[in-house]
Amino acid sequence: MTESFVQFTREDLAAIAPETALAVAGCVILLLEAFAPKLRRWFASIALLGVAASLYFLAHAPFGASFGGRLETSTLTLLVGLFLGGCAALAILVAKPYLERSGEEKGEFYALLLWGHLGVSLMTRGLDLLIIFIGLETLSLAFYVLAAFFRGVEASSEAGLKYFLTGAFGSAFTIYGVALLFGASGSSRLEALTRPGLAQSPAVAFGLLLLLVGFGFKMSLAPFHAWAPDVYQGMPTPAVLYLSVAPKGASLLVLYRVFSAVFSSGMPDRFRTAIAALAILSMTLGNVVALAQRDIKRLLAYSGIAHMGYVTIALAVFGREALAAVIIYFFAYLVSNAGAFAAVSALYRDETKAHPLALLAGEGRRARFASAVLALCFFSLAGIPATAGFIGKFFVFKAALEQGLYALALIGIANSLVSIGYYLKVVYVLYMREPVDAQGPPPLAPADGLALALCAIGIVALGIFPTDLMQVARRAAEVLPLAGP
Amino acid sequence: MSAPLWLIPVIPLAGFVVNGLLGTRLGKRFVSVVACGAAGLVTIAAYTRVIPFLSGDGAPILETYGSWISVGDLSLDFSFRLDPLSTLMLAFVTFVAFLIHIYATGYMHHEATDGGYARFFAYLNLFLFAMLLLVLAESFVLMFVGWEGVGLCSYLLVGYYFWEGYAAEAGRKAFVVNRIGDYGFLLGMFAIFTTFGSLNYTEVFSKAAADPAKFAPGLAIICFCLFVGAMGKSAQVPLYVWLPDAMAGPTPVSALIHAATMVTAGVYMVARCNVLFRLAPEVMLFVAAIGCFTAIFSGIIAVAQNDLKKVLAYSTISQLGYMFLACGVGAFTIGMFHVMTHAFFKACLFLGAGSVMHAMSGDLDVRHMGGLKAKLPITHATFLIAALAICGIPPLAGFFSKDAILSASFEHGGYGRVFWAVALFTAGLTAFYMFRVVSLTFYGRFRGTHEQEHHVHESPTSMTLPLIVLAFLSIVGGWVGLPAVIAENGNRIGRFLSPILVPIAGHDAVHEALPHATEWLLMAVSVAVAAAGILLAWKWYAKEEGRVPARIAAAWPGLYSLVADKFRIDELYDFLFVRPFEWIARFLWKVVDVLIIDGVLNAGAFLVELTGDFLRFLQTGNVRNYALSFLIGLVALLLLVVGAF
Amino acid sequence: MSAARIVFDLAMVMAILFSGLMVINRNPVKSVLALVVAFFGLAIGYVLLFSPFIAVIQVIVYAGAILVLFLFVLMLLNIGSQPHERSGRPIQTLLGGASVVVFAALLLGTLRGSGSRIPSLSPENPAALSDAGILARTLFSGYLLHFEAVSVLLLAALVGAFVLARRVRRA
Amino acid sequence: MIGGIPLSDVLLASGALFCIGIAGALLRRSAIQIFLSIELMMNAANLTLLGYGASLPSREGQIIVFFVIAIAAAEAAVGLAIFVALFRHTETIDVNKIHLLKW
Amino acid sequence: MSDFVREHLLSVLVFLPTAGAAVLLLFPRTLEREAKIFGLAIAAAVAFLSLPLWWRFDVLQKGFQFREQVPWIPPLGISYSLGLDGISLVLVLLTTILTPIALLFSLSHVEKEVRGFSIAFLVLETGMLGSLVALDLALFYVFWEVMLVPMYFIIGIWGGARRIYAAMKFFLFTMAGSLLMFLAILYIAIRHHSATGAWSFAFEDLYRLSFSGRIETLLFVAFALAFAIKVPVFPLHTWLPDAHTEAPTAGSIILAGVLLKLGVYGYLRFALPLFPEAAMRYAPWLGILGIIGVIYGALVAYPQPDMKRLVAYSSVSHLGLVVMGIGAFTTMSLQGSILQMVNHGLSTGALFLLVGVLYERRHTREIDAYGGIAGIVPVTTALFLIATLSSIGLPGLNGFVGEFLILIGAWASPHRGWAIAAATGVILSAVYMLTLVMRVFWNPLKNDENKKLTDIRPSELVAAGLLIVLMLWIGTRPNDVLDRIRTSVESLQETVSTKRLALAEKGSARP
Repeated sequence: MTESFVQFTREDLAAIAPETALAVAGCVILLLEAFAPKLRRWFASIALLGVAASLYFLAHAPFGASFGGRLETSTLTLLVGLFLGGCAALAILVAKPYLERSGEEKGEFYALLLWGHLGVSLMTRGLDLLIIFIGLETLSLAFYVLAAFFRGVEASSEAGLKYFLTGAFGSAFTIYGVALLFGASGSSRLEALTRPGLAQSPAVAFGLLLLLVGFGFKMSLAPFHAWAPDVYQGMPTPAVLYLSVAPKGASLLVLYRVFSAVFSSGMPDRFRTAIAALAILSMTLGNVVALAQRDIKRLLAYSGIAHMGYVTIALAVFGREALAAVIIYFFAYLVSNAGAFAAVSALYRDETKAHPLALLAGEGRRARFASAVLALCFFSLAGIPATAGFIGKFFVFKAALEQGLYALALIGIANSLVSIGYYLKVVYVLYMREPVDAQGPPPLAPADGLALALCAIGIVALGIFPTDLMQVARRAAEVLPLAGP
Repeated sequence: MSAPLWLIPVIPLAGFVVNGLLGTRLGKRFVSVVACGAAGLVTIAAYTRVIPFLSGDGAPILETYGSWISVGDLSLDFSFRLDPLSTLMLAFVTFVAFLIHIYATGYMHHEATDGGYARFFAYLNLFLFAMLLLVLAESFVLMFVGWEGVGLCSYLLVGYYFWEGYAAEAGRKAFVVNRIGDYGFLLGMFAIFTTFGSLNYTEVFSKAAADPAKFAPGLAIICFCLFVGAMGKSAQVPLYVWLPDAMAGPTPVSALIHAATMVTAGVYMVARCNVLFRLAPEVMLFVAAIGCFTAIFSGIIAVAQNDLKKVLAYSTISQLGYMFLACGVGAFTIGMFHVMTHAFFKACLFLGAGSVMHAMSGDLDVRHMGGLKAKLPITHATFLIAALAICGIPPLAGFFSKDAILSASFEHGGYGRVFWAVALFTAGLTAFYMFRVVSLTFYGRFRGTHEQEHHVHESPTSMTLPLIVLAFLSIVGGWVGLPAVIAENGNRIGRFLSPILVPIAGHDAVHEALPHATEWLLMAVSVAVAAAGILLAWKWYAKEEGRVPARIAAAWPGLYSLVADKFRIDELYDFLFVRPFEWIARFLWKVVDVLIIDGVLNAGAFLVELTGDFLRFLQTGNVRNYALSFLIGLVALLLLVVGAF
Repeated sequence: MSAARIVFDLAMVMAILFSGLMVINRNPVKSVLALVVAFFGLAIGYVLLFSPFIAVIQVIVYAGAILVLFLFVLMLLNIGSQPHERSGRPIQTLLGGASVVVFAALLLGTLRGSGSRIPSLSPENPAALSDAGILARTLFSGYLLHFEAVSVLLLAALVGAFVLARRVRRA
Repeated sequence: MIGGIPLSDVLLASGALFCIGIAGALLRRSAIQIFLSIELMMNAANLTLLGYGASLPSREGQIIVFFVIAIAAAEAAVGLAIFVALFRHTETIDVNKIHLLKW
Repeated sequence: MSDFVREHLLSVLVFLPTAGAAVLLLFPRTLEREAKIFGLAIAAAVAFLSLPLWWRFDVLQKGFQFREQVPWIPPLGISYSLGLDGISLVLVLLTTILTPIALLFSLSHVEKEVRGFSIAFLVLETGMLGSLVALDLALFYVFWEVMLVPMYFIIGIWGGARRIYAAMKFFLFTMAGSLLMFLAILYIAIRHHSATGAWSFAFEDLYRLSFSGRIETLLFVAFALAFAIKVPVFPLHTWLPDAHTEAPTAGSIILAGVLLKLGVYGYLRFALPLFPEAAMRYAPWLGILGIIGVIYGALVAYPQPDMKRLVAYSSVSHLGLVVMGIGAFTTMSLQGSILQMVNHGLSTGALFLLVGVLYERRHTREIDAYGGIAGIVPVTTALFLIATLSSIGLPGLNGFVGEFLILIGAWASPHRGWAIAAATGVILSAVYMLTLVMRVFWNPLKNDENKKLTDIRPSELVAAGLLIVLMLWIGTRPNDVLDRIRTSVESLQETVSTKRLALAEKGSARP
C-alpha cells in the first residue's frame, strides 16, 4: 500500500462532485440563515439548485469506481441518483409552502434535508460497507433532527425521540454486522465479500442478517417497521415525503449490492425463505392494519410498509430482471407516494396537529386539484392499471412468477385486494362525504401545485409509457453481478 | 283479384298502429272507423282468398316472404300457408271478428275516455293480427308468434279495466297459465326440430307421414308437449282456471277471444298436427280423456253459477272439451266443424249476454233478472236460438257438430263408448244449465231493483245486428256437415277438410261406418237427452222459480257449495303452487342471498377489518416494545437461517 | 496461557461486569459512571489488540467527552433515580429477556465457531499495526472519502443539535 | 511483545457486551439509559472490529472504529439534544410515559 | 369521413370519449348544462362514427377486421392492437348506442357535479369500448380495470342511499376476480416467452400455447372467475343487486346494458380459445350454474319490494340463460347467447330507464308506493309494457329470438335437460315481470301523490323510443345481427375443436 499523504485524482473529484454540491448548497443556506435571514424565501430555490447541480455532476461524472474502488458511478447510480434527486426536489417544493404556513421556515430544514440526501446518495454509490454505513448515519442524524424539527410541538419531539432511539438501536446492529463481515472478508469493501466460500460461513450469514434487519429497519419492513407510523405522524410532512421514499429505495439497493456480492452464485434457499417471510409479513400486516387507521399519515405509513413488502418480493427473487423491477417499482412508488404526501401537506391547514381522515370529508369539491391528485395517487398505490403503481406491481409479480414464486405472487395479489379497501376509503371520504371542516383546506400554493402536477404527470406517463424507464432500468440492473430473471 | 296472404294479417296490424299511436287524439268516431274498417277490409281480403280456395282442389298454397331467423341448420321463413284448415279458420275468424268489432262500437260507446276506447280497439285489431298470423303460419315458430300474440292480447283485454284489482289479477293469471302451456309447446318445438331437423309444417308432416316407423317412438313426447300447449290455450283441465276469470274483460272480448277464436287455437293446432298425433295413439287417448273430463267437469260447475258470463265461460270450456274429445278419437275434421259452429252460437250467446248486461247496467247476476223477454225481444230471440243450437237441437248448427262428435266417439270403440256416455250426459247437462240461465234471464218475473227495471232497454242496432247475423249462422252453420244418414255426401265440410288428414304409410285412416240404424238411434238418444235437460230446466226455473233446486241445495249443502265454488280448484292451486312459490322465493332471497352469500362475504371483510383493529393496538407507542419486536424479528430470522448451520 | 491473555480477559471481565452494573442500575448517573469504568476496561483491551491510538480516543472521546456530555445533560434535566415503581411491563420484560437469551446463544455460538476457524493471532509485525503515524497516513490516503463524509455528518449533527437545543420561542 | 490472545476471547467478550447492551436497551425505561446501552452495543462492535483487525492483521479495523467513534459522538450530541427538546414538553424521559403517538 | 378516421376508426371510437372528457375538464364549473350537452354530443358523435362499422363489416371474413397495431411496450411484446369480429361488433354498437341514451336521459336528471358526471361516463365508455376491441391481453386488462374507476365514482357520488357500500362492493368484487386473471395473464406470457423465447401478450400468439391439464385448469379458473363475477354467475352475483339499485339510472343502464356483457365477452374471446380443454371440461358446470342463475334469479326477483332490485335480479336470470347457452356450446346456443346479450342490454336498459322516469318524479323505488298509475302516465306505461314483453321474450320482440335460439341450441346439445330446466324461465319471468307491471301500473290508484305524476318527457321519450325501435327491429329482422356474428361463432367453435384435437394428439403421443 503506497503511503504518501492526502492523495486523490481529478476523477475522484468529479465523482464526488454531486455530493459536494449538496454539501455546499447546505452550507450556503446555513450561512445565509445566519447572516442574511432576509433571503429566506430564496432558500428553497437554492436547495433545488443544489439538487439540480448534484444531478448535473452525477450525469457528467466518469463511469467506473473512484476513490480506490470505494465509490461507484454507473448507469445504476445515475438512475438511482435521478430517483433520489427527484424525491429530494419534491420534498423541497412541498417544504417551502409547508414551512411558510407553519411559520417555521428555517434554513436548517433545507440544509439538513440536503445533507440527509447526501447521505442517501452515498449509500447508493458506496462500494464499501463503511462508506455505506457513514451514508446511512448521515441520513439518520439529519432526519432524527428533522423529525423533531417542530420543537414547539410535543408530537414532533416525541417522533424525534422514537426515531432516534430505534434508529440508533438499528444502526448498532448494522455496524455489528459490518464488523462480522469485515472479520470474515478481511476488508470493508464489497468486492472482498465475493471471495468464494464466504457464503457458507455462519458468521457471514449472521452478518448479512444483521445488515438485512438494519436496512430492513430503514425500509420499515415488518417487523422492523414499528417506528414508521409514529414518526410519520409526528414528523413534518415534507421530511416524511423524503423519508418514506428515498431511504427505502437506497436501503433495498444496498441489500441488493451486498447480497449480489456474497451470493454471486445465486441466493441460498434459507435466505430466500427468510426474505420471503419478511415480504409476506410486511404486506399482510401493513395492509390489514392500514384498514384500521384514522390518521392519513399513519395510513400512508402502513401502506408504505405494505409496499415495501411487495418490493421485497423482488429481493427474494434476486435476479437481474428483479432488480430492474425494483428500480421501476421505486420510481412508481416515488411519484405515487410523494404525490400522496404532497397532497396531504396541501390539504391540511394546521400542520402542528394530527391529520385525521375525517377532516378530508368533501374536500373533493373544495380543493379539487389536490384531492384529484390524492385520489390518483391512491389508485396508483392500489395498482389500478394505466397508473405507475400498476406498472411497478406488474414487473415485480412478473419477476416472482418467472422465478416460480407463485405463493408469494398469490399472497401479494390477495394483499393488493385488501389494500384497495383503505385506498378507496380515502377516495370516498374525499368525494362522497359532505364537508365537516368549516375552515376548509388552505389555498393551493404554487409550489404545491407544481409538485402535485409533476407527480400526477409522472403517474400517468409512467403508467402508460413505461418502456423507456424499463429499458434503462434493465441496463442499470446489469451493473450488479446477477444471474437469473 | 286476390290479396297476397301477408296482407291479411298486416291490415289489422296497421289498424293497431294507427289507433295505438293516434287514437287518443283523434276521438271515438275515428277510432271506430279505423278499427272496423280494418276488420272489414281484412274480411274482404280473406274472402278473396277463401272463395277461390273452396272451389279449388284443397292443395295447400305456400307463400314465402324472406327469411326470419336462420342459424346453423335452423332456418325459419316468413311463410304462410293456405290449406283447408287455415281457410276454414280464416273464413269464420275474420267474419266473426268483424261482427264483434261492429258490436263493440255500440257496447263500448259509454267508455269514459277516448284513450280507453282507442286502447280497446287497438288491442282488438292487434288480436286479429295475431290470430291470423297463428292461422296462416307455415312453421311452428311463426305460429307460436301468433300463439303468444293472442295470449298477449287476451292479457291486455282481460286487464282492460286495469284499475279494478280483480281484472288486473285475471289478466296476469291468464298470461301466466298460458305461459305454462307455452312452456310445453316450446319443448315440443325443440323436440320436433331435433327429430325432424325442421320446424316447417310441410317438411315435418311429410317426413312423419313418409316414415312413421322411424319417428313414431319420439312422437309421444312431442305430441304430449304440444298438447300441454293446447291445454293452456284452450283452457283444458288442469290449465282451464284462467278462462272463467278472463270474463273480467269487456264482453265483446269474451265473445271474440274467449269463446269464438283464440281458445280454439289449441284445437286448431292439434288438428294441424294430426299426422303426429295419429302416430301417437297413447297421446290421442290422453287428449280424448282430458277433453271428455273437461267437458263434464266444467259442465257440472256451470250448473251452479249465477253469473251469466261465468256460465257461458264454463260452457265454453266444456265445448272445447268436446272438440278435443273429437280430436282424441281421431275425428279431427269433426272437431274443427264443432270449432266453427261453436264460434257462431257461443259468440252469439256472449254478445247476447253483453246486450243483457248492457240493459241491466252492468249486472250479470241471473238472480236479479227475469222476464226480460218482453223488454229485449231481439236479444231474447237470438239468445234462445243460440242456446238451442248449443244444446244440439236439430236442425240447428250445434246439433250436427255435437252429434258427429258423439257418434265418432261411439264408433271409436275401446274407451270410445265410455267417452260417448260421458259426452252424452254432458250434452244433457249443457241443455240443463243453458236453459236454466235462459229461463232465469228471460222468463218469470223481474227480480232486480227498480232502477234496473226502469233502465232496461233493447240495445242499439250496432249491437243487435251482429246478434241477428250470428243467430242466423247458428241455425244454418251446421248444414255444411250433414251426416251421411240424412244426406249422402251431405258432409261437405268433412270432405273439404279431408286433405289435412295426410295419409300415413301403413295406417288406414278410414274406419268402418256404423249401421244406419245405430246412427239414427244415437241421434235420437242425444236429442232426447238434450230435450230432457231443456224441459227439466224450464220446469224448475221458468215455472217453479227454482224451488226444487233450492231444496236440493239445502239437502246437500256441502255438495252444492263445492260445485258453486267451482270445486275450489283455485284455492287448491293457490295452496299447492302459489304459496310454496312465494315462500321459496322469499326464502332464497332472505336466507340464501342475504344471509348466506352476502353474510359470508361481509363476514370475511369484517373479519379482516377486525384483525386490523386488533393488530393496530400492537402499536403501543412505547419504544421499548418497538425494539422488542425488532429483536424478536431478528431472532426469528437467525433461527431460520443461522440456526440451520 | 500468555500474560497478555490474562490481562485481556481480566479487562473484559471488568468491562462486562460494569456494563452489567450499568444496565441493572436504576440511577442513570450511576450507570453512566459504571459505563465509564467499562470503557476503561475496553480501552485496556484495545491496547492489547495493538490499537493504542483507538484506546486513547476511547478514553478521551468516549469516556471523556461523550459520557461527560451524558452526565451534563442528566444534571441539566436533573433526572435523579426514578422512584421505585415497578416497570409494569411483565410481557416486555419476559419476552425481552427470553429473546435476548436466545440471541446471545446464537451469537456466541456463531462467534465461537468462527473463532475456531480463524487461528489465534501471532502478528508478524505488530509495530506497523499499532503505529499511529501510518494509521493517519492510511486514513488520509485510502479513506479520504470517508473522512469527508464524516465531516459532513459531524456538521449535520452539530447543526442539528444546535437547532434542537435552541430555546423555543413560544408564541 | 504481547500476543497470543485467542480471537474467540475477544469475540465472546464483544458478544457478551453486545447482548448486555441489547438487554439494557430493552429493559431500561429511561431514554438516557437506553441510549447508554446502545453506546455499549457500538463499543462491542468496535471490540469485534479491533479483534478481527489484529488477527487478520489489518489496519482497516482500527480505521473503521475510528469512524464509528466519531459517528457515536455525533449521535450522542443529536440524541441528547432531542432528549432535552422532548423533556421541555413532557418533563420526563421515561419512555413508558411517552406515547402520545400510537395505534 | 376523413382518411385518418377511416384508417383508425376503432382508435377514434375508443379515445374520442376520453378526449371529450379532457376537454370537459377545462369547462368552467358554471357551465353545467353545457357540460351535460357536450358530454352527450361526444357520446352521440361516437355512436354516429360507430355506424360505419356496421355497414363496412365484412360478414364472411374470418378473424378480426378494422385491425390496428402499434407496438406499445416492445421489450415485453405488448402492443396496442385493436380489432373487431362479429361478437365484439354487436357489443361495441350496443355500447355506443346505450351511452348516449343514458346521457340523454340524465340531461334532465343529474344536478350535482354535472361536469364530473359527464367525464365519468365518457371515460367509462373508453374503458368499455377498449376492452371490447383490445386484442392484446395486457391492453385488454388495462381497459378492463379502467372501467371500474368511473363506475365506482358514478355509483358512489350520484347513487342512492347505500351508494358507498354498493360502490365498494362493486369495486372489490370485480377486482378480486380480475387480480387472479392478472396473474394468469402474466403466467401465460411468461410461458410464451420460455416456449418461444419471445415476449408477447398478443391474443393470437398466446392462444397457440397449450398447457398441461392441471395448469390449464388453474389458469382457466383464474380467467373464468374474473368473468363470472362480472357476468355475474350465481353465487357471485350479490354485488349486482346493490350496484344496480344504488347506481343512478344512467349508471344502471350502462351496468346492465354493457358491463355485464363484458364478462361473457371476455369468456368467449379469451377463456375459451386459450384453455379449450378445461373450458370444455367445465362447460357442464358453467351450464348448470347458468341454469341455477336463471331460476334463482327469477325466484328472488319475485318478492323484491324495490323496482330496480327486481330488475337487477331479472338480469341475473337473463344472463344465467346466456351463460347456459355458452355452456351448451352449439352454434345455435352460442349465437343465441350473443344475440341475447344485446337483447338484454336493450330490454333491461329500457326497464331501468323507465323505472328511472318514475323515480325521478316520485323519488322512491318502492313498488308499493305506486299502483294504478297506468291511467296517469299512459305513455310510460305503454313503453314499460313493451320493454317488459321484450324482457320476458314475447315472440315478435327481440327477447324471444335469443331465448329461443339458446334453448333450442341447448336442447340440440348433449345436455337436453338444460333446455327443459332453463325453459322454466319462460314461465317465471312472466310471473315476476307481470306482477311488477300489475303492482306498479295496474290495480286501484290508492296513493294520491301518484295523481300528480307527469308523463314522460320528450328527452326521455326519445331515449326510450330508440330502444323500443331496436327491440322491434331485432325481433323482426334478427338475421341482420345473426349474419354478423355467424362467422365469428363458427370460427370460434372450430378454433376450440382444432386446438382440442391437437391437445388430444399430443396427449396420446406423450405416454
